[in-house]
Amino acid sequence: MQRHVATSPDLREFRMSLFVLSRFLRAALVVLAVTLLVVLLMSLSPGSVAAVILGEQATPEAIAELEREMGLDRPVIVQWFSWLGDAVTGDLGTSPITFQEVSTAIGERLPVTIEIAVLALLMSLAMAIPLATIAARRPNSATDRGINGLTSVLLSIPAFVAAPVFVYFLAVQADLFPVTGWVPIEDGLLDNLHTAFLPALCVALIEVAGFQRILRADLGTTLREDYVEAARAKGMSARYVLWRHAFRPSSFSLLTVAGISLGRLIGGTVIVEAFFSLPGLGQLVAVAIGSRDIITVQGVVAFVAAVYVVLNTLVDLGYGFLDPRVRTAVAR
Amino acid sequence: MTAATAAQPTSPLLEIEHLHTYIPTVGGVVKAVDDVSVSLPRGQALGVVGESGSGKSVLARSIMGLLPPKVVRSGSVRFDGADLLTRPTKELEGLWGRRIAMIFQDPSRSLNPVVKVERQLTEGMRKHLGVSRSEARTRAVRLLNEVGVPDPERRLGNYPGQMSGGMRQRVMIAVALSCEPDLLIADEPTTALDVTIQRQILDLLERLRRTHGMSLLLISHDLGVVAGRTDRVAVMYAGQVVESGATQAVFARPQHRYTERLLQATPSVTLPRHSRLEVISGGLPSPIDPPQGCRFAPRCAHTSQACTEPGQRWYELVGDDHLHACEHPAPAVSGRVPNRGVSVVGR
Amino acid sequence: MSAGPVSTGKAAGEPENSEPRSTVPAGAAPASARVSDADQARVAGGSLAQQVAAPSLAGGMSGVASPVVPPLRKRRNVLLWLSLGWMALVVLLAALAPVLPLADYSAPIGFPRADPSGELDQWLGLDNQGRSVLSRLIHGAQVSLLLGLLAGVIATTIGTVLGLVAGYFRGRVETAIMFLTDVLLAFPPLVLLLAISSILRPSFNTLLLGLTVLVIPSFVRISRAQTLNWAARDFVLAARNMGFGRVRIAFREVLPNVVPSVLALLPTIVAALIVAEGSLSFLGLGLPAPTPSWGGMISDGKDFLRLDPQLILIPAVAIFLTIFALNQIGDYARSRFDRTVQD
Amino acid sequence: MSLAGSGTAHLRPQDQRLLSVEDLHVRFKTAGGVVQAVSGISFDVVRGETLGVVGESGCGKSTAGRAVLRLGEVSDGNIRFGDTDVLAADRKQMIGLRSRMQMIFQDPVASLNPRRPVRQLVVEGLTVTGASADERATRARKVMDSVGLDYDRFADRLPRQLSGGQAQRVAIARALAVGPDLLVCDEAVSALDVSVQAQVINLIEELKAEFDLTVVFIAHDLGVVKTISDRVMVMYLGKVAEVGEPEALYETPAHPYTRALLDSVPTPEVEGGFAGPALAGDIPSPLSPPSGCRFRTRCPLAQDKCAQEEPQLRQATTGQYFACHFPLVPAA
Repeated sequence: MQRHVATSPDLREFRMSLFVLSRFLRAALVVLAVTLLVVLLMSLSPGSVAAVILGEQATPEAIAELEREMGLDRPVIVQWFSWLGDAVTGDLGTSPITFQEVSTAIGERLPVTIEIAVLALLMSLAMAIPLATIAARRPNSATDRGINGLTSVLLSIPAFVAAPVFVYFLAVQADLFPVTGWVPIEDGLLDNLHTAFLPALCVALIEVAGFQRILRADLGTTLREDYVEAARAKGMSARYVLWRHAFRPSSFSLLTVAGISLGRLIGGTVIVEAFFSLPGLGQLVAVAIGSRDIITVQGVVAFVAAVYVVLNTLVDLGYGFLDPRVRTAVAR
Repeated sequence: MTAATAAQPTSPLLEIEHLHTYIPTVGGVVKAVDDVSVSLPRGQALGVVGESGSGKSVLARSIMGLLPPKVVRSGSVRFDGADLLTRPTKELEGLWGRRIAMIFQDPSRSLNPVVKVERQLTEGMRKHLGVSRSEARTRAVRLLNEVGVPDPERRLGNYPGQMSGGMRQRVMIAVALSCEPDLLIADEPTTALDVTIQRQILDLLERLRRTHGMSLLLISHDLGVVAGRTDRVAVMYAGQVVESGATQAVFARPQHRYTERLLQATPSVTLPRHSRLEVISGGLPSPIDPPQGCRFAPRCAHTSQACTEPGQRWYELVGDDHLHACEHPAPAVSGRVPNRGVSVVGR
Repeated sequence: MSAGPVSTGKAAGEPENSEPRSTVPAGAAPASARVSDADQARVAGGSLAQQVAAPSLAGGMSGVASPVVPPLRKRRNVLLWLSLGWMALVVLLAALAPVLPLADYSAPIGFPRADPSGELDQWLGLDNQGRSVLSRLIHGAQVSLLLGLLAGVIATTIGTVLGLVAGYFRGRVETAIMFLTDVLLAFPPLVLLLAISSILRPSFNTLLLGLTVLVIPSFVRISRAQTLNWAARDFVLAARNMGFGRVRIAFREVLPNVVPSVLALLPTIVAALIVAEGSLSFLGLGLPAPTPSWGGMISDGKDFLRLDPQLILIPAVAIFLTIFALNQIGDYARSRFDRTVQD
Repeated sequence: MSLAGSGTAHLRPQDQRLLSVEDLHVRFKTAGGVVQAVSGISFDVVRGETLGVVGESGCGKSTAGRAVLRLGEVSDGNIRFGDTDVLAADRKQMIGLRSRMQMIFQDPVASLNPRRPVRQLVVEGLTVTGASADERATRARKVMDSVGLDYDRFADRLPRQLSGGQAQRVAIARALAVGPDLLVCDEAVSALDVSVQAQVINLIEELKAEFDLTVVFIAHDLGVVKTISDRVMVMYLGKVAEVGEPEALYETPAHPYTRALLDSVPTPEVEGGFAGPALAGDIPSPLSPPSGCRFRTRCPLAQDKCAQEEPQLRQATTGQYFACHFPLVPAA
């Protein structure tokens, strides 16, 4: 039943802010639950941080003593609360292995990861959007099927396959890029991009297919809508209709997926960071896991989850602001 | 309708001859429109009635040329003398919206939900008439006023989702009207609307057609909608026209057995309680492999050998400008038809 | 006209109207000519009818023939068959790995990094420890496939039921299930796997657990979305109207409609799982040595990239083809069985 | 007479009624507020008659139909079927009731489970009562025969292999199989083409006589309702506007809304296509229906009284009942 409902602007605004508030509340709850889960997982771990710090020769008494000092003998829930209390003040603890504050470590590593993730996202969108638009213009044509085949190929190249293969062909054989290493952005943007290009490309490829398909499918659906036919019947050119009528309503799912991908990429560049020796978050967590540095792992996972959830919530809300259909539905 | 054409003093605005529209599918070629000839004189309204699958909507799109590339058309569609079938798309785009406008069945789907009314209403004028943004806006307000949308200034800033179905269809009509077209094609313009709103929209179309001197092609499955609002009518069945003529004549003296049956199967508000409706038994023939000869023959009670001979043979009812393709036409006095002159209630 | 012989009233006794028909062969008349007045005749019912030109006789007679349109041919999906063939081959080799006449995957049989030669075991060369690459490739397939399939199937089962329950029963159950799903999704997937396998020590079971947990949310989401879609249809209301209980309706009426869409997602998810397992092995957190795995083979080979790229390229191609084949099968399955794609 | 509703003057003596609904209210909570879908309607159905319910979208006719079968929410009111209080019935009573009250839906294909063959669909209801497979097969043959479907030809078809008319026959057969007393047809012929619609209407008429059914026929097509009903109820925005024998109601409507509806029906029988003037304005939102008489915002005869006082149902000199302060036919 579709009908016009006149709601006062004040009420609409109130409903809107209620909606925004409830989304953020939910996001906060999800992050809380993630941290609890991390603490629980870590408590399952055989052998405690104390044992790691004291080394293999430590006596059980010494370990127990240190555990008590660190508060690790308390129930998990209590540990979680105390960690949480610190975390809200920005204190994610100090690594017992490197003696670095976890928040400082994250701050140092984050720019690298964000750069790779954003670069990869831009690369994949730059490939996916034209491919999707070209394919959608002529559904089921040879071009459409060819593009679909191409993205299927890209979809089948995971980062751990792409990294060594690209390095072999583009760095070792063609010598276009450095094999490994990282030049920070402060030392020159060009040099920085030179080192960032291959790692970003390796994670970008697998995203292209997802983006291309979702936009292609949505464009295909939109182009079959009556309003597209109506716009054509007004004499608007096919190109005009594609960009001015069909593209915007078709881009909402892409936007959502891209937002989620960015969140996922920030926690998912572990492979390329390890392969190309990039000083990013992924490497931090990989090393921390290897050395059983539970405090660091906990901090990074909580941080990445928070970033992911906040990004998702923002995308969700952005959706509402961009799509008048959603906006009216909520504001009613 | 070539015979009728010859009788016209001036050439009709729209003249369709032997139009075929075939749609290739994996299961075979769908003969959606199969040899249709109709014409629409200037300033008149032509109704096309038929049930689903009769090809009436495909006919509308075939006239416009709004079809997927794989669809094949043959025959001719002459609009003001020019054969639209042979024109390149670029040229047609100059015609669409400017000289031929179209409105659709469901106004909630034929307006872009994420584009404000203003742009949807002005983009055609900006393209075809080359008017400035502010000029287009002024015209848009005037148009909305004309089609009876209250508070037009504010409406321009609305998205379609913020309006009722009836209002949306009024906006669609304003869009169609914006460049003063010669021909308006309305494809089931009121099917998605409630009956009181349908009435408003039909009245509006009628008024605008008269004040703007437009020709109207009104497509509907509802005999009543077409009956009151058109000068001529063509009845379609399974991709073909089976009967055509002056609307009054066709409804008063249906000749083709299909038309007759269709009229009799329509429940009317004048029927007595529990009156048994005349039914058309069976279902539509396959659009891919239709029967030879009269396509209605398999469901018809009055058939002979002649009905299955290939092709349609046309007969004219003299004095009525009324054509039909039935070998065994309904007698003029048949069934309930003569009683249909009675008004709904005594007032 | 089911009413029988007495329907139109006049129908039975009405004279045949064929008499007045012109004797002129219909199609012969020029398109706009009328039959002369002499051919007119009075029809019994009182109408005057005359035959006019036949605008529509088939064939070339009326001037415009119906267009000749070739029907669309059903495209044969060559890629799909190749994909199915490849998967069959991989599954067969993996299943038969123990009985194939192959060298032990963990024992050196020659010089490290020996080039490929004619012998079966050395057909793809030897790795950096002198072990048969072919043997490791085939045994590695076993682990990857088994983990991917098992985790996929378990997650499908759990995810479908959770999604069905959330989507059909709504309310608090749904809130709880969707909250858990969101929490799981918020974990960076690889980090979650890394954490699980480092805490619980990598073994077949811990990997299986990690991978299953990883993909359950995807199935919950699709199952719930499908359930919402199907539960809103009238046949569900019709079933309630018949007096069926909610549990029966959920599992007997809704579930069978949900399952095809969920299963259609399975091949794609299995592909993703194989990638995940490969990534873990690549980072050295997969199954402990000497158990071979494709990701591990790439990881082992990366130090010899310059001189012996085949150590990487061979497992890379194997992974690529497998993922590609699974995705092709998944695409086909979705286009064929996922009703929402078609709607 | 209940004051909250629109009156119960039109109800017939208790002992004649098969179904009686008194002061039924249905309210839905939506994001935009509370929708007053049905606001205090009363009606009854006498054994063996057909009650036609007409009105435009949003008038609450379908909501009321579903409420009767307890397929939708009921906020308030009293529904009696035979001597059972439908709203108070427990699970066991409800199962018994369900087989006595059946429903036919608007979209016949959607009302059949797409994964079941016709053979199973038509006897779906018998599995509740635990009929044996043999009984079910015999019954399937019999009901399919009743609705004019050849068992051997249709038994193994799936819903998508049926035309709209055939699917509606299957739905009717399924309802018949459980031996109901009351059949509620919710827009059962609206989605069908005219020729098929006539087949289904005739079928319902035949079956009504053969199986001694009582029918509630909900539709928006005034012609359809006229041909099939013994009593017609016109609804507007959740209220009863007029109710009575079809002849009186169609020929001498007392409520201006009934008049307007009739004048809006396009008909080939009248010059100009319509019998009277058009009705202005849109249907108001059910979120905030007008005070007093709900039709007053569009009524050509409305006066101040209509905004202040809700009209109760009264009998007209022509026999039918209407809820209007300024009727077209004087009250008896």
